[in-house]
Amino acid sequence: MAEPAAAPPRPDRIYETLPEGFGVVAKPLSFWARIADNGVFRKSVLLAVLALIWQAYALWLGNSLLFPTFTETGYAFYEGMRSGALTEATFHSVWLLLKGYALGLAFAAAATAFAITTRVGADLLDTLTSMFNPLPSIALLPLAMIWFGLGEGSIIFVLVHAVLWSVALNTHAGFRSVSPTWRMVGQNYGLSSLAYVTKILIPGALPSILTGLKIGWAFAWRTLIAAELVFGVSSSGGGLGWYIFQNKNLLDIPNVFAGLLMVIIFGLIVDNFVFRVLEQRTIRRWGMQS
Amino acid sequence: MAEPAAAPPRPDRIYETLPEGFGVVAKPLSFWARIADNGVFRKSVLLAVLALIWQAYALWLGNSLLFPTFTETGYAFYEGMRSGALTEATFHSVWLLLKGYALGLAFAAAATAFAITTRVGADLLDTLTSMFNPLPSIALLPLAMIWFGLGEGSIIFVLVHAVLWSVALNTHAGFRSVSPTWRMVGQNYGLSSLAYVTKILIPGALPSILTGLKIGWAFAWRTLIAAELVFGVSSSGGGLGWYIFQNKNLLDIPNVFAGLLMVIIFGLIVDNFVFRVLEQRTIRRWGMQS
Amino acid sequence: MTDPNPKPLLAVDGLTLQYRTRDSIVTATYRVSFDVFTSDRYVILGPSGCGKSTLLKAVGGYIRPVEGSITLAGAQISKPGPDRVLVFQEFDQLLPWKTVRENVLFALVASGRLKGREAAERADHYIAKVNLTGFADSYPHMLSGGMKQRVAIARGMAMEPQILLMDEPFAALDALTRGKMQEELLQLWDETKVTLLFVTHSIPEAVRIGNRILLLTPHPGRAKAELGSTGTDLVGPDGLTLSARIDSLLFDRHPTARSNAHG
Amino acid sequence: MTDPNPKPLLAVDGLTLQYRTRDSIVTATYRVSFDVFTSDRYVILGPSGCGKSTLLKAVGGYIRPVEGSITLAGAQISKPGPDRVLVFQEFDQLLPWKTVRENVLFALVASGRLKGREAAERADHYIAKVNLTGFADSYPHMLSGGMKQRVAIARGMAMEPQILLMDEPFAALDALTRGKMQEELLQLWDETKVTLLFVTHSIPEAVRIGNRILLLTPHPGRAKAELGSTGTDLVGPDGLTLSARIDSLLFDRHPTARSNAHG
Amino acid sequence: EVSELRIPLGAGGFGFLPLHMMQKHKLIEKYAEEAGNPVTVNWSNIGGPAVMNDALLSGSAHFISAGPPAFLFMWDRTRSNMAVKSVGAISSMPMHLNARVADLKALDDISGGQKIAVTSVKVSIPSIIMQMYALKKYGKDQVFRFDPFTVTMSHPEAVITLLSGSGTIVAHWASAPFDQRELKDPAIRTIMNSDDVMGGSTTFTMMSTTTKFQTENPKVYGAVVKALKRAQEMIGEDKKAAAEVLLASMGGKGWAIDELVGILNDPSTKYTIKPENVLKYANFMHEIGSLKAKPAGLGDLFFEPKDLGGGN
Ligand SMILES: Nc1ncnc2c1ncn2[C@@H]1O[C@H](COP(=O)(O)OP(=O)(O)OP(=O)(O)O)[C@@H](O)[C@H]1O
Ligand SMILES: Nc1ncnc2c1ncn2[C@@H]1O[C@H](COP(=O)(O)OP(=O)(O)OP(=O)(O)O)[C@@H](O)[C@H]1O
Ligand SMILES: [Mg+2]
Ligand SMILES: [Mg+2]
Repeated sequence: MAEPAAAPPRPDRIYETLPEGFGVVAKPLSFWARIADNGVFRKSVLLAVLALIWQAYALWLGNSLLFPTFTETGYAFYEGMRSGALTEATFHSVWLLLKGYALGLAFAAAATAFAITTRVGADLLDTLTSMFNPLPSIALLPLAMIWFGLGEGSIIFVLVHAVLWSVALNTHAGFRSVSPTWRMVGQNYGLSSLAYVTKILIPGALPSILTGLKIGWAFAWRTLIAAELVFGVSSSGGGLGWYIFQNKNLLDIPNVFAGLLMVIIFGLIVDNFVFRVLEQRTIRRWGMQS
Repeated sequence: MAEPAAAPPRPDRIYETLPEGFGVVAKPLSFWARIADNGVFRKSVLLAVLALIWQAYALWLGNSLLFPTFTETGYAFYEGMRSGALTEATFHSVWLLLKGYALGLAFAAAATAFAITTRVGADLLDTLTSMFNPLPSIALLPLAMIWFGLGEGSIIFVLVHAVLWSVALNTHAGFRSVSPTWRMVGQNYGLSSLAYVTKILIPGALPSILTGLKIGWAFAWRTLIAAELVFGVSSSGGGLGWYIFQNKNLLDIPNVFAGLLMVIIFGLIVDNFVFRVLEQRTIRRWGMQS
Repeated sequence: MTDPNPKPLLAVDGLTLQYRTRDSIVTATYRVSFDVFTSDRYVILGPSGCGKSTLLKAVGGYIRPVEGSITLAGAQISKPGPDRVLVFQEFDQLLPWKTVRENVLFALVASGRLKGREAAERADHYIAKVNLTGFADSYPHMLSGGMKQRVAIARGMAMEPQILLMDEPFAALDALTRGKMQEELLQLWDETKVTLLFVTHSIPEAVRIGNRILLLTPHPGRAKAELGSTGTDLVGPDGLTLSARIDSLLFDRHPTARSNAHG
Repeated sequence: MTDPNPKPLLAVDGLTLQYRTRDSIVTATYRVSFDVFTSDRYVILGPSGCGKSTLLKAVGGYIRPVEGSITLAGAQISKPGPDRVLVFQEFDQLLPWKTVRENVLFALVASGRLKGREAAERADHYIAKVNLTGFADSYPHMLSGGMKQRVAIARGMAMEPQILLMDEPFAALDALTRGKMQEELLQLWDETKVTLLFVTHSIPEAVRIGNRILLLTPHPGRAKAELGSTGTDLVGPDGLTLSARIDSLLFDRHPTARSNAHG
Repeated sequence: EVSELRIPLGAGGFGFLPLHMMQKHKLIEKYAEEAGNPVTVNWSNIGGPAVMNDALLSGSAHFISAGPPAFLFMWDRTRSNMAVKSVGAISSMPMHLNARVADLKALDDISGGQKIAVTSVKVSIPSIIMQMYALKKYGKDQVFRFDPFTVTMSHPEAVITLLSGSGTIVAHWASAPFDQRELKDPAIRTIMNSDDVMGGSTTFTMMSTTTKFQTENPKVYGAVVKALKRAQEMIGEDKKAAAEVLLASMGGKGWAIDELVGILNDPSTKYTIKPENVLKYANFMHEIGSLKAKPAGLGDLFFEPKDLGGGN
């Protein structure tokens, strides 16, 4: 650096004519920069790369009983769609999933609303979450059997167990992290408890809540696949879990992977078309998440 | 309300002697208020009530093969501890759990650090999470078999799968919600990427990260119990999952519930002595969570 | 004027406020008493950290007194309510999930003040008063610091509450905007005779806005003096302007030594 | 003084800054040019929302210009760095997980300025300068708005960077504290001759702090004038004090009509 | 009496074929109607034996099907309350221990970290078989000699692992048709047969219910017994048709029909309601302490042993 010298004296300047015409055009981006800016394109490339890795690894492994190639799986997937067996199983599962998920969310909402308004509620939620969240579904088996018997009822019960705790945990933690100023603003208007929760806490905690919803959704899938095996399905036909289980019994591994591929595809769809849109319409737009 | 009237004129006042002695004693609280303020006491009452409900319901049900009473379970628990069988199984599981959890966290840390520093990383994490998070452990079976064979290696692999995504999801979402001002402050000092993540993003996102850790921990338990069955439990001895299944097969239901009780107790301990302390030392102390 | 001995609207009596943290207790104000009458423009003036915000939050019902009492129209204040609207000092007091207009509207509707077209009109009216009509549909994160504060001022004014509590509302504003806001506030008072409890750290502002000025000592805040003001910086019987008197009282320095430091 | 034609330390040339949101583009500053020389106390003055903070953030390296360039000692500014320390306008600029002392220390250590005992001494020195020694071990959420800003000022000063960027640092402070801070800042400058780029909305403050003052127009900010100042509000050749000239230039009103509105 | 009957189909495969026949030909509905108490039957697919037990105990299922050891545990544990007993056997067939490693010529050769896949350690048919074998050959204190070498694995999982030749699984106790599938691989041989240990044809699956249900629903119970018998007869009458039912129950693919018929034609595959060697299981399990009670005779284990044509 130069020696610190006193700044030079300068004459006063007054700009009489101000620049006008603010519509500055953005610096044009190069073709590649624009392509790279496109999320859909980037993700497609990623997915293609992942599929390639799968294919290469499976080929190298050469044990299609254990790990079929992507093309084999793709073909089984196509066949499953064509014959309708996979589609049907998927519909069945998704329908169950939505019911369980919705119910789980309703319970989570009730639990956190209760937790946020009363101290007993907070204690209860804390305690129940730390007790029940680590419990495997098998622990619920007897109660599920007594209360709902075999079939859908029990599966939904287990789904609720999967969704409830993670959503409640994230939501409650989110509520507690809501800026004190927003809380004070909310309280200033004499909102009812319900309005306070829905108008202040929920939007304020939305980043956390959305994460909870994502995790809950993923766990609902995981649980469903397992639960369909455990709790059985009516013999008229089952969901994806059953599809996977049965094909495994038949040692038809490409079909097993086709079922799993369906789970993956659903994950991608829900994440990119439901959660992402939700995020963009809310927390991104509000500047609450970068 | 009274008619709006102009305020009355008042003489100026100057207080020459100011009050001194700021050590105002707090208003004493009543005995009950103090008791009710004690979190440990409140939770103990809650737990006692829950145990009572359990006992009452089980007695009313009168089907101890399906749902034993709390006292039967307690006795089996005591016996299991005395004979050492339960303790041993618990140690086995906890040890495995810790390994899987630690590894899962390490991966989650690496993944989110990568995601936060590069755009490809963010895309990759997003995509992988939405793909793999919903996948049931059964999907990992073949790969686990190929890579780790039977036993611990595979179980740890599944544990990592259980922990990784939920922790990464929460952490990444937390990072993205870190106040822009804190980010700018961090960048101002020319921190290295690593220092930026550890010194700014992690503490800034700690409320979310802690939630992720809790969920990850709970899911690791759930998964462990299930995985011990799926991944080949050898009869040479196993963890809690093995203990539970073995007793279930033998229809020794109080022992099954004793195993589950152990899971619950561990959940309570970890939540109240690890996570709560962590929370109080960090985000509560810093005023980041109420 | 008609009532020779009126009851104060807000009576603060021997108020001690403390923050309890895990390691320590911080006393914010100590045995502060004052009365605010209906249609007062009551200004609280004191140095940084002396407990002005805490005092205002206690009147807002957010902080429980450790000692002393706060009564509004005879009733003890126990919780926040729309009869006392607070304009906070913090820049994040706007709800980020609502646009400027929605923020103002929400306050009106949620508190049951107004609804429908009336509420919308009132909101737009006050947004125009703070010169933000062009930004009515922007979200708060797209505004500058001063603009955020102006929205909060518009929101508080639009509520036209029984008593309006303002915590350094104009601190983030430039001279022109600040002057305009002060004029708007005084004009609003002329129209509605709303009772104001106004925290500021600026002596000229206190003199201009207030009809009563409470001076607080440095931390912990205690009442030092309560002075009347006519809105102009008149020379008093002691030969000093009001602001010079305030300055000497607040900073315990000799009136003539007063520098022109405050900007 | 010795160099007849020195190079500016910071050269801002035709700078246009914009925010792009999903629905719209907001131009914050438009074709602003100015030069800051080493050891300048350069003040940027303009009304609320005119783009002062945005300009400062661009110099800090946080915002990319849409048009024009910013060079520091001849090098294009591309990212934030510890050679340009920013004191932000926001109250949440302290890291809540660090105490007051740790916040200051962290800046020194993380940027590699100092470490160990030296860093600790420097931190304590500047915390004392802003009168917060008693709160050195408090966490930011336990401080008042003005106290938080003072910590940020201490942190910025302690860094003794090549150029110190300050965004309305004293806005939240009362007259006395403000005066003291201004004195401290000028004294620091006397000692270190640090180059200052200082944003304020207060004309008296600009006159007192700056040796050069840049006036910006209302939104979007364009350079209106650049004036010299000696630190005292002298009467110029046109018979007006500097602050009256600034007032008339900024607000386009006739100098005599100037009210005493700013507090 | 109940008008809706809930019966889980069991794990699937040859052992449960009569259940599929009953479902396909609506046999229970038919006989219940004849008995004057028409019922609808709700067949459901269930994965695991643990759920089956819970289903019966909770009243979610009226009849369940399982192997003799699982049934005997249930019988033993419920003697004092729900008194679960068996309706009759469903099938008799052997399980085969298939090994891949050349140096594993007999069970006794197993050593080190080598593992045998069984459906459930300690309590499944193969586990009991190996315990019996160990008792006979090595004496009472060596009963559990082979348990440490076993590992729990579902049949398909075990088949895949064994066929891939990876990992530590060197052998698998397989039932039909997994047994046959494994043997197609020339590297895999059968080294042991459960019937040899048991000393003859042995019951593989059996059906059970609670005493309460049996006494409260005599007509329905009778219809189920009749249907079971009829289903077993039908399998004998037309093996091809039975194989088709079986194939359909397994998703309609994976095996050639002739392959399945071949297995049905094997004399060791028997569909009879008559229990075979169940008492032997019970006595052994009592001897080693797995069962607390020792059944006095078939009457203790079965509701109406006379109907079953004796057995042992
Ligand atoms: N994140 C953003 N997104 C979009 N527009 C923004 C954003 N931040 C600021 N603006 C807009 O840019 C303009 C200048 O904002 P800036 O914060 O620079 O003003 P300022 O001069 O610092 O004002 P103040 O004195 O009130 O702090 C404003 O019109 C504002 O609406
Ligand atoms: N949440 C808190 N926990 C502990 N102490 C606090 C808390 N908030 C404020 N304080 C302390 O209370 C005192 C008064 O704070 P307050 O915010 O009321 O000051 P203020 O007069 O509004 O100052 P300023 O003009 O700087 O905003 C300060 O000493 C501060 O340290
Ligand atoms: Mg304050
Ligand atoms: Mg600004």
